[in-house]
Amino acid sequence: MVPTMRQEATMLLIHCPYCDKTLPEVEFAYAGEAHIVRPADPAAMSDEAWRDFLFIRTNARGPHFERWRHVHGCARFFNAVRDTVSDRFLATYKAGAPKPDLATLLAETERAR
Amino acid sequence: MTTHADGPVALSMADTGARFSLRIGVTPDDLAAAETAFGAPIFATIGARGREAGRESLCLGPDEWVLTAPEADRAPIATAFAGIGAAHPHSLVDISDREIAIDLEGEAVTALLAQGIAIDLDAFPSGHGTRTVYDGITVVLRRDAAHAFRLEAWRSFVPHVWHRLTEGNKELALGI
Amino acid sequence: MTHFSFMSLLSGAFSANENWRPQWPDATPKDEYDVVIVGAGGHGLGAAHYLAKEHGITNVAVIDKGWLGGGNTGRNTTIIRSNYLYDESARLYDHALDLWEGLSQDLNYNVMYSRRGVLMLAHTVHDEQSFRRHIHSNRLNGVDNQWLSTAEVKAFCPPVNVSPTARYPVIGGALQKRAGTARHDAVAWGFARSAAARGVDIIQNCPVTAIRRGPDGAVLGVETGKGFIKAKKVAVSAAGHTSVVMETAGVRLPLESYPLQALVSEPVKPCFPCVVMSNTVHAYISQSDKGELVIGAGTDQYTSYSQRGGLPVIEHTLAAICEMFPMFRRMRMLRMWGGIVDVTPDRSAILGKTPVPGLYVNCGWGTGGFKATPGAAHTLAYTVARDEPHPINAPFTLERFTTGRLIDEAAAAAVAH
Amino acid sequence: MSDIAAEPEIGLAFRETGAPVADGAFRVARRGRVERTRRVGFTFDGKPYGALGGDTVASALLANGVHLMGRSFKYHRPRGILSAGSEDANALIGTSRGPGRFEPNTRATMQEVFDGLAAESQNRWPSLGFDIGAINDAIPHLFAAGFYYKTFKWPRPFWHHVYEPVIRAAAGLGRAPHEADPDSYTARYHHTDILVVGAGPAGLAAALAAGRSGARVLLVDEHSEMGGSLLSMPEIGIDARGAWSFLAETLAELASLPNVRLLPRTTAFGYFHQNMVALAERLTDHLASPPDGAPRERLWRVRAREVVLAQGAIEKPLVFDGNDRPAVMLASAARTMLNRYGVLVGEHPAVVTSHDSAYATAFELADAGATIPVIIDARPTVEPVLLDEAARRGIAVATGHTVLGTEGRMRVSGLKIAPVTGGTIGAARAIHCDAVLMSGGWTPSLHLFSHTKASLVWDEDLKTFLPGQSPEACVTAGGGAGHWGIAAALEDGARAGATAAAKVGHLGRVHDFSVEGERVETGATIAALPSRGTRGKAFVDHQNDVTAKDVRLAVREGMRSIEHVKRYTTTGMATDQGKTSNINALLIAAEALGKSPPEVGLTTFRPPYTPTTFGTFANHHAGATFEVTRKTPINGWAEAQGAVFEPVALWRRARYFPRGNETMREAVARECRATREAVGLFDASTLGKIEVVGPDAAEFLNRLYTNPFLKLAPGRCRYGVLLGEDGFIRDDGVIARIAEDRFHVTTTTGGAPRVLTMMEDYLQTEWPDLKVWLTSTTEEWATVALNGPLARAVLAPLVKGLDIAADAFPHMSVAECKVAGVPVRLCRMSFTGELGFEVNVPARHALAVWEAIWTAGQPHGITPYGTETMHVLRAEKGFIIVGQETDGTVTPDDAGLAWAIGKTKRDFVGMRSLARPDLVATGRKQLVGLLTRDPATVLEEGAQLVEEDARPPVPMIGHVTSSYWSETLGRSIALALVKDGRARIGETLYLPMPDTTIAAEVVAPVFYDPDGARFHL
Ligand SMILES: Cc1cc2nc3c(=O)[nH]c(=O)nc-3n(C[C@H](O)[C@H](O)[C@H](O)COP(=O)(O)OP(=O)(O)OC[C@H]3O[C@@H](n4cnc5c(N)ncnc54)[C@H](O)[C@@H]3O)c2cc1C
Ligand SMILES: NC(=O)c1ccc[n+]([C@@H]2O[C@H](COP(=O)([O-])OP(=O)(O)OC[C@H]3O[C@@H](n4cnc5c(N)ncnc54)[C@H](O)[C@@H]3O)[C@@H](O)[C@H]2O)c1
Ligand SMILES: Cc1cc2nc3c(=O)[nH]c(=O)nc-3n(C[C@H](O)[C@H](O)[C@H](O)COP(=O)(O)O)c2cc1C
Ligand SMILES: [Zn+2]
Repeated sequence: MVPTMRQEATMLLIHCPYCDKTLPEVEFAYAGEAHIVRPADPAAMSDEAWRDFLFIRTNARGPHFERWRHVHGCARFFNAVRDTVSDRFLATYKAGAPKPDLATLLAETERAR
Repeated sequence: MTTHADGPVALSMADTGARFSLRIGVTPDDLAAAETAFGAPIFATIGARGREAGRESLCLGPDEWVLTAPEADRAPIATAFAGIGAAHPHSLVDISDREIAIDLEGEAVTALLAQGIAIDLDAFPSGHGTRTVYDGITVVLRRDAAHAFRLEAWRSFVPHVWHRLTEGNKELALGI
Repeated sequence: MTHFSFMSLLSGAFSANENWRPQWPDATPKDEYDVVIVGAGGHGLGAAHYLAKEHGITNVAVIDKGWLGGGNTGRNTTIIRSNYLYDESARLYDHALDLWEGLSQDLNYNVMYSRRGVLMLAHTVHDEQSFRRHIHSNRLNGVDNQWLSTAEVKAFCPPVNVSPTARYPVIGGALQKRAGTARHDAVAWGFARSAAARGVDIIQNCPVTAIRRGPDGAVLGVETGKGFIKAKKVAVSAAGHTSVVMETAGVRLPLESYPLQALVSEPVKPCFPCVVMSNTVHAYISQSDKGELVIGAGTDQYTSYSQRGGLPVIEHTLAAICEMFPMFRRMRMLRMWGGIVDVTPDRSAILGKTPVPGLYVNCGWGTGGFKATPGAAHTLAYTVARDEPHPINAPFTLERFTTGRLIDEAAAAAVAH
Repeated sequence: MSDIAAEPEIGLAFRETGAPVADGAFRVARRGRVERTRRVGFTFDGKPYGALGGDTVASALLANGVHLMGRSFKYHRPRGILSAGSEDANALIGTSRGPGRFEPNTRATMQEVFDGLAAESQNRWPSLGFDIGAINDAIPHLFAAGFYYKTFKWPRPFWHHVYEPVIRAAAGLGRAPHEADPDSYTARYHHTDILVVGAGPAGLAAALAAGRSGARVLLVDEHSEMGGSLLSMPEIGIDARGAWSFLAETLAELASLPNVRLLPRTTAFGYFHQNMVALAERLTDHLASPPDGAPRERLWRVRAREVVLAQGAIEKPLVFDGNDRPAVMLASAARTMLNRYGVLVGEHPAVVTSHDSAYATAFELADAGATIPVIIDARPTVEPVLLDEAARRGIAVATGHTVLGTEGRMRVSGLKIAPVTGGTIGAARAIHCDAVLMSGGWTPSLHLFSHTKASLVWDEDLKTFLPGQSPEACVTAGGGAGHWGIAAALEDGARAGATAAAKVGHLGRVHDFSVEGERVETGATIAALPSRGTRGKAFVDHQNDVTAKDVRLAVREGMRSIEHVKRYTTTGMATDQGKTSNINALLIAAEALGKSPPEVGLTTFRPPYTPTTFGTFANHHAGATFEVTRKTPINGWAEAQGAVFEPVALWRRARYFPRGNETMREAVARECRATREAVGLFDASTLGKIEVVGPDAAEFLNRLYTNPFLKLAPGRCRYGVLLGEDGFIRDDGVIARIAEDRFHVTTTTGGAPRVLTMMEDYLQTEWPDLKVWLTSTTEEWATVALNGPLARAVLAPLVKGLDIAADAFPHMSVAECKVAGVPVRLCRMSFTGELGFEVNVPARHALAVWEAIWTAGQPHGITPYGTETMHVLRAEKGFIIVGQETDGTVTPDDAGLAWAIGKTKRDFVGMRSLARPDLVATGRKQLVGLLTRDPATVLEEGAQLVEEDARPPVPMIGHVTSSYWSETLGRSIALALVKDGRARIGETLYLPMPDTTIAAEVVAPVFYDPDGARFHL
């Protein structure tokens, strides 16, 4: 969506749910907030509702549901939960899989520490 | 065939035969049909390679394989896949000319590749393959033996990759 | 307030600098203010200054979760220019530029506005077309901007590599002579000192945790780390954190927060006469008055509130710098850091009223809001004081994302910052 | 050695300039690790000096009695070394080794001497000994922290013309290099189980424990030699042998382990996410003649499963008036000079301390022949053993004393000290000395640890910060964790190494070291030594000339956050990033604020640990490999024909093919003529190509593009417009239906990756149910475009398996056939308005087919043309170029492409946005043609249009997107986006230029062959 901003990577390790491997971020591309479904009938939508679909984003400070693509690997888009304060991934899961429950996820991450 | 030996790693531009990109659903049925059409095993595990009679499949993604075969097999393979198309929808695209392969061999090969590849090559088993990045460029990497790799990149990126590899090889030769 | 001048410095020197007073007192929050401004960056502090100075509204608090000026104001590469394409943007940034030029005197604080010229390099035919479009538009808007040939580029900024065999040869450039840089910290401090002297409370280390609204939907005040503070009007100027603050008022914004990194070299004697930006090669550079080369990168690829920064962005940026200035390869990086910038879909700011009565917002400056600081602050103060748009900030509404009346400088120009 | 002069160069006889001279007079026999038999010559400020192998510039100069090495930043005060390591704040020099190889601000304490090295002092004019800038030093109160914010505001123009240039010229340290750097830099990725940073006792023990366990270990140290503090402590015994034997054996063992790698001269400079640690290895800066082609530095991007940070501790200076004169240095620096380099830093060094560790230095220097006039200890009482040992050596110890000031200009010559009782300063007395060794205790080195956003914990006993929690898998060991002393460091390091090994699945065993000759050392932490009066300067940050008073002034002026104090005073912002000063600044600020140090806290640590060259970051990405240059298979041919190229995205494309001395305009005119009248040959290989295959291929394209695709018949092509979901044009291209389930989609050159990504995104996330797959074939096919009335005549003889006659193979057809014996995908289409064919050839055969067509075209006057001619020809036809006529704010209707929107479509990407209020409002800019009143005037692209001929500021109603000399029409033409443009056709508009105003008539955007008859020839 933002062709003029150079998109650069830090050096996270990301688990690809398709490859089932944890790999360096250089193989991946960020793809924006997850679980924003394109409306089935855009024509029926109000200008406001369409604006929300186009532009309004959660921009969460903390766990963020977002999409990534293993663009230089298996090429699949997948979903992730990443804490935008620490940049740590709490989970990655296949596209189409249900949104994981955040409370459960956080508890699991806490336990894993 | 271009070869280069300014350093500890032997580099050569490999002869390219036929190469296809195969995309097909992952039902056992579809895969079995594809295997029959291709005439070599097609595994559903990303990174796995199936080989038989000079033909090889490498699984790059959940529904993606790159198939390689001798040049002479190009047309027969295309025909065989055309035959299963109606029952097993798929995409077979000839990409024989899209990529150029570079073979690398020598004890220092992982050191050379590590100048541009971010993954842990020590942890990359022989007999596997993967798509990854070399110096920002998408490549397909195969390991054939402890000290032998093949790297494929899109045609127009190859001069850059080749240049980097030959320069890197010279650097390794200096031993610093 | 002590008037700052050479004489005050002299008298300070005679007292061995024992007689200086705090530039802004440490305020304890009152129960209620006419206006609460969230975020003590240049924009928030500036709005307080203009509210007090031009609208006589002094019962104002500026509240920051950390130390004033510690946000993007304190971590940006300080490029100031106004040669934007669209009429709306050109008017806003040029208004700011007018204010920049007299800011040291207005604030009685030397913000070191350095009118050294901003030179944007063109490397492709497309760059040239786009730059010329800007130049013509700027001229007709009364904004200075001129085309330089490759030889003129070299003459204006001798370190530039103009070799025709470069990977991206320089084919010319657009120069805004009136543009330049300013001392980032001094901007925050100067506004803070001036606002405080006029009675504004500056409350640091006090996070605003929520905006409270009444049953009629209008703003009641803010919840903070130091308790509830009543306010008739609340203006949010929290840059990268704006969505988080506005969400508490039930206002969702078209914003995404990205890290943006910058770095400085070791200080050296003057070697770089202006600001150079290259969008094709992706880097921008100037030399500060202390001697460091100040270098900026592009945004990181994913949203984040971590200011930690990463290596690949810096590698790329410095490769670009070394490509444009091959003599700098032996220079050394002294420090790198990041800031969190809030980016709108059209990369232009949102400035003015919100659907919530009494709530105002100033955000979405993305990678380029430092240059707007006095202009944005000045017009925001107007809007807050009168509850109506200023003619200059009027186009920068939230509604444009509904109607599609976007002000897409980035798409039009392929130039950020 | 007799009396030591205050001036630097003592009577050294040297031979002719440039030749190595004898090593200096201050070299002590049988001390140090320098190579006694390897003599090395270098110059400093043009004077030749002798040195020994293993010397640094600092140790070599000191060996020659030279203490004055530089000038400070603000006050231009004379300075010598402060420390012996990378944290040194004072002795910054310029070094050079030939053209283009100059660099500023190098630490003399880290730069190894080699034959031919030329070093120079910095920030002084005209000379190091006599520096005009030192005038600042005389009026310090005027130049107190933040002074420039308060003045230089009037008269207004003076700022720009007078004040600012003066301030700038005064600032900066060394001079910047001004020639291109001829060296190369390299980089690599590295994966390891355990990375150990620092090869002092802690790091060595850690590496040993981990290495013996079999784990992959990488041990790095920034010094040329590994050993850390062991290099300065030969007297210690470890495991029943001398420290240096232990070191040699340990290094030998580590080197012998195949799973262990040692990197000296390598600085870990940044600790990034998930244990990615960046290292800078200096490969050749210490060599007199580096091997040909050897890179200068290497960036290592190390990914470690566990990291052991064994960076040690940095000694803290004491803050007292005049604590910056040359030869006032950290006690540990003197100890290192003596033990590592065999150099005595003074004959009469006085010691000022609040920590026991300085005593060891005093004793060792005394044992090496120096006379210690006094040890001044700020503490009221000291361990009796230390007093006894001092007494045994005849050294007086003045406990409970402070230093009121120092004497000497170019080198310290004396101290004024006084007793302090109950906070009261007693009578002063003078001490003569030729060096001052100070120690305020030790600060754990927690920089890298802090890069991880880790927490630090204040230790009230040690009065220092210790490592707390880190989000990364790392542990700090040794001095960095507050374990002072060799025994403690070894033990802690071994434990850390073994634990790290265990974490990565190896059995790490802890070795118990036995250490002899070490005493327990303690100390007191003092913010600044008690002082009297206000005249002197007690430096906190030596490099940025920040004094204790500056810090207090900042607090007085309301800078209550340590971050404000830092920025207002610039303390900690110099090239050493406050390694020796941050903690003192904090202590002084805390005192002034009446807060405890942890309440105030430290400023943020940021990479790099020490300044790191731009070259290291840029590494391979320089010159030809700065960024990939993509070339088509025809590139070489075009080059041979003398084509002029232009960069387009990563590609380079032939722009035009000049003949002889033709200008671009002449060449383009000729190419245009040839194409319109005969036949032109164009390399369109860079166009993006995507093969869309599967039973739902048509449905997929129908959803994406504005145009209808369901009914496009196999063998036919259609122009397609792709929008973003916001309704603005993103890309366009011709889409050919090869078969029922197979499309050949083309995109713009620059848009290719973006379009494929967008397609994959919709396919994978929105419509995963569609049975269709995408494959990029951009590089599978090279595309040879043949345009012009004679195109068929050229091509037909080469074609096999297809009738390309006008009716048999009409405009917008596609078919597979053979051209010149090569199987190709042949399209009949045209971007020029002429009869056109695009031959898609498998890339390996591209050049052969190109040449075959070239040869076949000779009798027909075939002419190669480039992108510029292509642009002109398409503009004559009013075809848009995405990115030129569009800019991300243009809808299909704006661009005159409303016809390309499928009228019956319910939805496609971006359709809903087209109905937004502003997109249907009047007054939008629409694509039109412009004809200048004077046909010879070619408008400037980007020129703005106004309604009336008036002076600026004037409202603008549009701009010129494309403008050319049309050879075909014998006049200029232009395309423009103009408000309500289509309704203005026939109107005259104006283009105000700087010197004139140009009038132009608005016309329809198609200038040539509006009916398209020539397509169908
Ligand atoms: C690396 C970098 C380089 C840049 N380069 C340039 C450039 O060259 N030119 C240019 O024009 N612009 C540049 N910018 C952009 C520019 O810095 C910003 O647009 C501008 O400084 C924003 O000012 P501000 O006052 O709005 O925000 P800030 O200075 O960020 O102030 C916002 C304040 O809000 C506070 N805050 C946030 N949340 C809360 C809360 N809940 N409660 C209380 N307080 C809160 C923050 O602590 C902060 O102090 C750059 C930015 C970065 C990061
Ligand atoms: N005498 C005292 O009371 C006292 C107090 C504090 C510390 N110490 C000293 O501290 C030592 C503790 O040993 P240790 O092993 O922890 O420290 P050390 O100082 O012996 O070794 C640390 C090593 O780390 C290297 N290093 C630091 N940062 C680096 C980086 N970023 N990249 C690469 N290398 C880097 C240094 O060059 C040094 O060689 C003891 O030997 C002791 O002498 C003594
Ligand atoms: C224009 C500019 C110049 C700077 N110059 C220096 C400098 O000379 N030395 C330094 O240590 N930091 C310098 N910094 C960086 C700051 O120290 C600091 O990193 C930055 O303000 C971000 O804050 P943080 O690192 O504390 O998060 C500079 C920052 C800016 C914006
Ligand atoms: Zn994957």
